[in-house]
Amino acid sequence: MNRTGNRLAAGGRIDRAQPLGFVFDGRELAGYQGDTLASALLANGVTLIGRSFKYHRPRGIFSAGPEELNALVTVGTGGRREPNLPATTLELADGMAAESQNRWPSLAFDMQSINGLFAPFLSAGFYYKTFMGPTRRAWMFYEHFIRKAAGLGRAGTEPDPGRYETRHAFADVAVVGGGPAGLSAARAAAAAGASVALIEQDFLLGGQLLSERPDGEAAAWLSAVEADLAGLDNVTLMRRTMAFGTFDGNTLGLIERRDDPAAESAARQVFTMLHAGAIVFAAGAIERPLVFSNNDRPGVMLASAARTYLNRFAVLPGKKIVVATTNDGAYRAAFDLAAAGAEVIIADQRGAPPAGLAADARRMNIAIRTGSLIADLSGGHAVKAARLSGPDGKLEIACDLVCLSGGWSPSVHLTSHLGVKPVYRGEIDGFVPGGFAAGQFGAGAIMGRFSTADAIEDGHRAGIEAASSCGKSAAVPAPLKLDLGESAANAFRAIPSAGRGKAFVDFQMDVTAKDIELAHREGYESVEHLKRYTTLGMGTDQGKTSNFAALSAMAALRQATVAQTGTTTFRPPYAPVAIGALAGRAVGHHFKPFRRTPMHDWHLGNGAEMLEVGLWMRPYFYRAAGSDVNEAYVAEMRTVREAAGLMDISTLGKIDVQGPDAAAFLDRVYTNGFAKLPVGRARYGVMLRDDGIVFDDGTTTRLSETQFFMTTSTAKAADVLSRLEFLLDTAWSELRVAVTSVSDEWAAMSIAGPKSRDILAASFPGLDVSNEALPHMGFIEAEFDGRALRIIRLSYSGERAYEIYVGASRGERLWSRVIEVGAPFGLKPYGVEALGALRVEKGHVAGPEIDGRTTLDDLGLGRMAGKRTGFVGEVLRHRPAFLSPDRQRLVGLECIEEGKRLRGGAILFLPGDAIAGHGRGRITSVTFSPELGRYVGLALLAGDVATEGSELVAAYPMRAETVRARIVSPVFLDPKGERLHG
Amino acid sequence: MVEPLSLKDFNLSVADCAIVQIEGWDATLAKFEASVSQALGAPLPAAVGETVRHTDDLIVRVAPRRFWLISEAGAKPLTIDPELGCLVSLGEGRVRLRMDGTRLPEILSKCVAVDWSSPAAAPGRAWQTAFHHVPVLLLRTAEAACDLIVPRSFAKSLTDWIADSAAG
Amino acid sequence: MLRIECPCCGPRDHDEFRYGGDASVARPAHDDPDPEAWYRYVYVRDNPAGSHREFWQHVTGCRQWLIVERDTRNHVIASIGFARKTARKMPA
Amino acid sequence: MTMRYSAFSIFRNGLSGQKNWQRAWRAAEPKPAYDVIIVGGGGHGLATAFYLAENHGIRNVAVLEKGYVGGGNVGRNTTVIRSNYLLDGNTQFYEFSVKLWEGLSQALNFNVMFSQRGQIVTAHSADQLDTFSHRANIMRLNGIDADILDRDEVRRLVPYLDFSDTARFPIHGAILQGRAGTARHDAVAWGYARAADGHGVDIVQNCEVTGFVRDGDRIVGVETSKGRIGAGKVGLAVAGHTSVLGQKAGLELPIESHVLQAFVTEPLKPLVDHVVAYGADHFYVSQSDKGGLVFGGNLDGYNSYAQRGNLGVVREVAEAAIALMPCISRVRLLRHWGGVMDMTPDASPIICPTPIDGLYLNGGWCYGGFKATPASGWCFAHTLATGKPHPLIAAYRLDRFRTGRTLDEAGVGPSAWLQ
Ligand SMILES: Cc1cc2nc3c(=O)[nH]c(=O)nc-3n(C[C@H](O)[C@H](O)[C@H](O)COP(=O)(O)OP(=O)(O)OC[C@H]3O[C@@H](n4cnc5c(N)ncnc54)[C@H](O)[C@@H]3O)c2cc1C
Ligand SMILES: NC(=O)c1ccc[n+]([C@@H]2O[C@H](COP(=O)([O-])OP(=O)(O)OC[C@H]3O[C@@H](n4cnc5c(N)ncnc54)[C@H](O)[C@@H]3O)[C@@H](O)[C@H]2O)c1
Ligand SMILES: Cc1cc2nc3c(=O)[nH]c(=O)nc-3n(C[C@H](O)[C@H](O)[C@H](O)COP(=O)(O)O)c2cc1C
Ligand SMILES: [Zn+2]
Repeated sequence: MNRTGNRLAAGGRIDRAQPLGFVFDGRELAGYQGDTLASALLANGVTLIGRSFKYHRPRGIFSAGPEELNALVTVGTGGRREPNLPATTLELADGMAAESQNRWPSLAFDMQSINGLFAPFLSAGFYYKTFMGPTRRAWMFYEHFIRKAAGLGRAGTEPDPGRYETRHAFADVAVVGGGPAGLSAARAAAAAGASVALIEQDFLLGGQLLSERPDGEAAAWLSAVEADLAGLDNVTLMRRTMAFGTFDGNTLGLIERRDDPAAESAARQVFTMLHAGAIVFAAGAIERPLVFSNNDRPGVMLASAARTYLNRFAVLPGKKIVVATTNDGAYRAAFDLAAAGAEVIIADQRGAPPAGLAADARRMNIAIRTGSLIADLSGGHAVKAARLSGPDGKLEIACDLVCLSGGWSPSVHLTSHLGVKPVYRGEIDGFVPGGFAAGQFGAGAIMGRFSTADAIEDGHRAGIEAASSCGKSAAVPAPLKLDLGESAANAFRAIPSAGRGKAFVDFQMDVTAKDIELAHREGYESVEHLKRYTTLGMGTDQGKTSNFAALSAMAALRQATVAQTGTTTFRPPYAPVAIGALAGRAVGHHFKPFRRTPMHDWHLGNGAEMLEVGLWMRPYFYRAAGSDVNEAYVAEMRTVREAAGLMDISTLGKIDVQGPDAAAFLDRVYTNGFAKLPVGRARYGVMLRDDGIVFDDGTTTRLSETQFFMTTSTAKAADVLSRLEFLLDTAWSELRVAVTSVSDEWAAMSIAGPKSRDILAASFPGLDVSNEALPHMGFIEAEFDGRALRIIRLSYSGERAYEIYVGASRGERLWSRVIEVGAPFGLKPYGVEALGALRVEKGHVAGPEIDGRTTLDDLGLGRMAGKRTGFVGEVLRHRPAFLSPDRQRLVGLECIEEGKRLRGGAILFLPGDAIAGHGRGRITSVTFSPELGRYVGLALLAGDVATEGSELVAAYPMRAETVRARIVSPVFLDPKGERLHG
Repeated sequence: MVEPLSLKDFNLSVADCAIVQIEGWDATLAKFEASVSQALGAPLPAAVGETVRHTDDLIVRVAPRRFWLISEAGAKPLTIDPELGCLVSLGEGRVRLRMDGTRLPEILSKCVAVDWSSPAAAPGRAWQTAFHHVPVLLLRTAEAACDLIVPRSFAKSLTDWIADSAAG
Repeated sequence: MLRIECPCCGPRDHDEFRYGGDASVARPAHDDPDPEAWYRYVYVRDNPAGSHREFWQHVTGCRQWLIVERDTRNHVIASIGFARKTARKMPA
Repeated sequence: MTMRYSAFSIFRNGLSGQKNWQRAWRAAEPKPAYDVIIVGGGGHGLATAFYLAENHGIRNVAVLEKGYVGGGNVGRNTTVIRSNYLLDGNTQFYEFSVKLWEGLSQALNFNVMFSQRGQIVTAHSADQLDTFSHRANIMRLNGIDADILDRDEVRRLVPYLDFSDTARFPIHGAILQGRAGTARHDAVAWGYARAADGHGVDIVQNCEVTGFVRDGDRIVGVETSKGRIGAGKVGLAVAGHTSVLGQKAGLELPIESHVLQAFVTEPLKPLVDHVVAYGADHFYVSQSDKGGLVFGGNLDGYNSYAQRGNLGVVREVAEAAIALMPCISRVRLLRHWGGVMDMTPDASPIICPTPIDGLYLNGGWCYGGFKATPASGWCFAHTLATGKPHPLIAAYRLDRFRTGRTLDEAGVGPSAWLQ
């Protein structure tokens, strides 16, 4: 290990006592606790890490943070496979196995690097101009290959065994960023009495201070403040936690990486929705590279990153180093690298660096070439030499590392997510937040306060303001001071150099300076067009390092200022987030938790095949009745028609309607009247939407002068209740009515069939259920096992039937009792498929007919409203379209072709019609009728051809079927309803 | 149907609970409240989210004109003059999940958006909210204890969720 | 998340609420026979880019229907109150 | 005369260092007046301008765009193109649009990358498959390709979906439209802009229409951020902002603006080869040629012009995504954004002359207007040129809400987005 000795013997924030083994592209390597994958690779002298998106150019490690755009790797296999991870943000773990991406057959030798040869033709947007022939479908052919070439990593295709967690958190003050600004903001806000959450994506606090020498004053300041904060119980330090987005209501989306391979069961990532009283954004700034020929060679790195590797990770990333800069900041990197034993030369684009720096450089015998820039780099898999050009001519310098600093860009991302455009500030030649919503503040480098001393005092101020904005303003002691004497000078605009090779602006998307010129030439000159035409800033890093250089290049081409061209739009997430983390716990059976009726376990225990209906689990059919649904439902129908069946209808929506004005209220919400409904009687009712379309139907029973018991369809229960509350709260508040959902309160079952009354009598020996005591649409109340019992004589199936309601806690007990008592009478349970079939035989409409487009008259229920007025939907149900003669209306159909059947979804035509277009109507519901021995169905059919007795053709192209059918009354059996009464 | 749960630093037990909901009409609310508090022999909570404990009843104001009488010992007979308001019992349709232990706040934070440290969630307060879109009522009973009253049809699904949250 | 401060339950995420649309359209009397009035109530919307009075119901809380005044350009909420018009002020 | 795009032109310009390409369209400044002004440089506005010139020889036309061309919904949508509509009036219109898509790259000499990879909508119960069959029957009867797949056939096409026995909503089957697919959204805007410009149409960017110029009760021009511009006819194609301009014109509209979000993941090697939509919840996905999984879900559910959404929908979409395709769990979300949707009460569009003389309306496209772009432009151009609605848009009248002739594919009623 350490075969190239890039790792220094001492220093850094790594734990040499804890060596870790890891694998990169099959090579076994070693690092230490405290390394990132990137620092460990550099320590091992691995510089070639990946291939670029378009030209497959060799690429190395470019940065030391989430702005990384070259060193992307894939970690894990099978369901754990995770592509496109920046090596710079991966905390090294023992046994970690990483692979390079976007290369074949190998990283060192990649076939597609020949794309480079065609580069002259693969300019930005070239694909918009070709691949259009020879045939119209030609694109489908080219696309196949283009898709293969595009993309970076390969995703797994297996389910992810990892677990994720979602949680809610609250804090007075959330501080984003654990650098000097964030730390002092947190400290101040906490001292002011606020509860504080400090959010830092790194596994260490400190931000840029981590790039300072670990033995210096910065380190001392850091450990003092950190200890300070750790001691406060109103401060939560959230390390490894990225704030990925700012949302309304001062809500931050956070993702915490736990990735603890030891604990499979524990969540590997936690998604926190943090509701903050105030937010301090102290996200810092990101260094910019420089644009010149072949600036993408492995071995090219941001100056601040080189310094981070040296001081934080004790890795000296190069021996002969060229530092190219436009500002003072990079000198600090140069000095530290030189002090660590590297041979360093500085190319400063500025005419003259500050005298102080120049003197220091001389003392450390670091040569400075002023007014100079890098014209070109040589080297393939690793940089070999840099060609400098400047006033004192050209100079070729052999080197193994090139450090770039083109200034700094404040990390305004999170401050822009709510739609606030960043604004340009000349003195830092960069964009800062364009303002803050109430309760939001910024501090430190994000505001252009680039020196540590400024960052600290700025954070202090922001912390105090944030705390007081949520009413916490205890006296706050002065901040701990730290002055590293950096100058904040940043205003010198980097000059791109025109060399022969490619000069990259966006390294990952392979967007070059020439591409920007081309975009401008072709009129894609808005920065948003530039982005979309060249794909600039559209990679995994979202242009964190590249956007500014591109904007300024476009500004120059347009002879506009950067302030005028502006930035592209910042969107969440700040850095990519695993979709699994966003779903959190709501996966598997926790995705849409389902509802169980009180009899659920009985159904499972008695061979029910279950079906989910609007989150409810309902018996579809019982296997005892048949091996498959088609066999079973017919058998179950027979049981109901010949003896009796028991059905779990607990899922019906149930609403308690009470008050002196309850009857008047129902008169307004139902198309038919309820005021005259006698106490102890039930009535079928239909509700319309305001637009006159049928909304829902159900029965309502009058329990007393002022109390009604309403049922709704299972699907519409919630909507109906909400609608009733809406009317009472917003329109009819003068009505003294209360509506309450009692859907969960009652277990409900329907017993139907000729034997139903006998079984009822046997089940409740004490009750008089005679026709006189309990006629059709009658109601009686009693008790069962100490719980309320309601029996309403209602029929959906057309047989004599009763709905039995009992307190939910006694549902299963009563159900078992009735089943047991009923057995000798031939009682059997039946499921929703049979229920649906029974209602079709009886001509009752349901979901397929009440499809949100049909009116009362369409469903043949117009008489329910009669001449009534004043109910919801009454006026608009008379709109012209609803009255036109060809309006589709409900009819019954019977199949008149031997050995054939009707099908729901068949399209209806007149015998003469061409079988094309939309037809005259459609079949909505069908069933085989054991009683009639043939298929019968309900249909919606144009009124002008819906004459009973006439013939139709039902076409079902998906099965190449046409069937002859006859129009009949939708009520297929017992039209007089003798079975219901008596 | 729903199993209790007992872990280190977290316990969950399941109980039915008798709930009677009473509601008064707008115009006569004061009269309604007076008559109810007389009938109960206790004052009514003044604001939504406040509760009043009276013998083994807990009176919770769940909406401006709406109260829940939650009692350990089964619902008491209570009649309301229809001219003033109405009454409906809801206990059959709800299940009470009784939870305590030092891990409670952490586990709850994975279930509901309740700010455990806010005065509105202090012991003795009631908090209606959503548990993965399901309406629930949280009664903070002590520093590290609460009752969560959930719809019966969802009780199993939600306790599964809690159990998984407690697992890690 | 929109944070809607329910007058009786306190600030909550908007997914505890059900949206009810434009609150500035006045619902005709239940027995108003004028089709034009109903057409306008059901269909015609100002849909302003700016301040918008709208209904929200706190479905997983107190179930009250509220009127929220919100700027549709930036989601900033200016005011919140109960939709129900009552003589007395309601206990929060 | 605009330079033709072809493999050859690319080769030639490659050799000459890309120096000779021309602007895709001129940077036009507004003339004092035009025969027709189209407000809105989105897909529909630009397509309308192109077909006005191409089909009707009307070339004295300006498209006024307040921002940059294609910066609206055409540039931010999930690009699903299909013609699997149920209702008479919709079915034929959208199929006509797909037919135009099939020749669009050639018609515009701009590769819009129309990729007919097929759309699969999963069904999760026998009943749901029946309703899909009804739809498929209508499609077949109208000469549109449609297939019903059983579980195994779905599995063969998209094996990475959840076919395990722990699937929350087991896959029962699916409906497939093979000719459905996706297109490169930006290219659609740029291609129409370039082709219209080639016919002499002025495309004016950064030109916001702020009001209308009237002569009596006739509209004869527009006020803009670049001054007053006269017009024989004005066509509105401003999507999410239809109400804002409708107000200024005194037009009462049944439209609400709502935000719909879209999502894209990091670039991946090919994984999703079709458009796949989840029949059990709000989620659909396709893979862009660049490699990102592009997906979406439901509206955020409240009026908004903010072009951005909130966390609630982000979570719901992620949950549904994993329920349908568990392997997406470790794929990482790169970016999510929003667009402003002009929602009508029946979720169908409005294209017609308006009660106001000289003013024509193209709007109410909701979340389905990208697929409609060519047909909408074609028919709106016809309407502007002749003053009479094109037969294919006869159903998309503004007065249908008064008469009750609405086209409500989903049957959810006037406030779809409230459910
Ligand atoms: C997230 C999302 C996903 C979608 N997914 C799909 C899909 O998969 N399939 C599909 O078919 N459809 C989809 N849509 C819908 C589709 O994008 C739109 O219906 C369609 O693009 C609207 O037509 P347009 O292109 O003309 O609109 P836009 O592109 O929005 O054009 C309107 C233009 O008008 C401009 N404008 C507005 N006001 C003014 C003014 N005062 N003056 C000047 N100019 C003005 C705007 O700046 C804008 O550029 C989606 C939409 C969104 C937001
Ligand atoms: N010219 C220069 O040399 C120069 C320029 C800029 C900054 N600096 C240095 O930077 C420091 C400025 O202090 P500061 O605190 O403002 O910035 P900082 O960079 O020190 O700290 C910002 C912190 O925020 C974290 N962060 C950023 N985005 C995040 C997110 N979305 N979620 C979670 N964490 C996130 C970063 O990991 C970092 O730790 C000073 O030390 C200064 O010397 C120097
Ligand atoms: C089909 C499609 C694919 C996209 N792919 C990417 C992508 O690969 N990378 C990226 O950064 N953005 C991608 N975007 C999103 C755009 O960057 C941008 O967010 C979107 O067009 C909305 O514009 P705005 O964010 O500037 O408002 C894509 C957008 C669409 C519609
Ligand atoms: Zn509330």
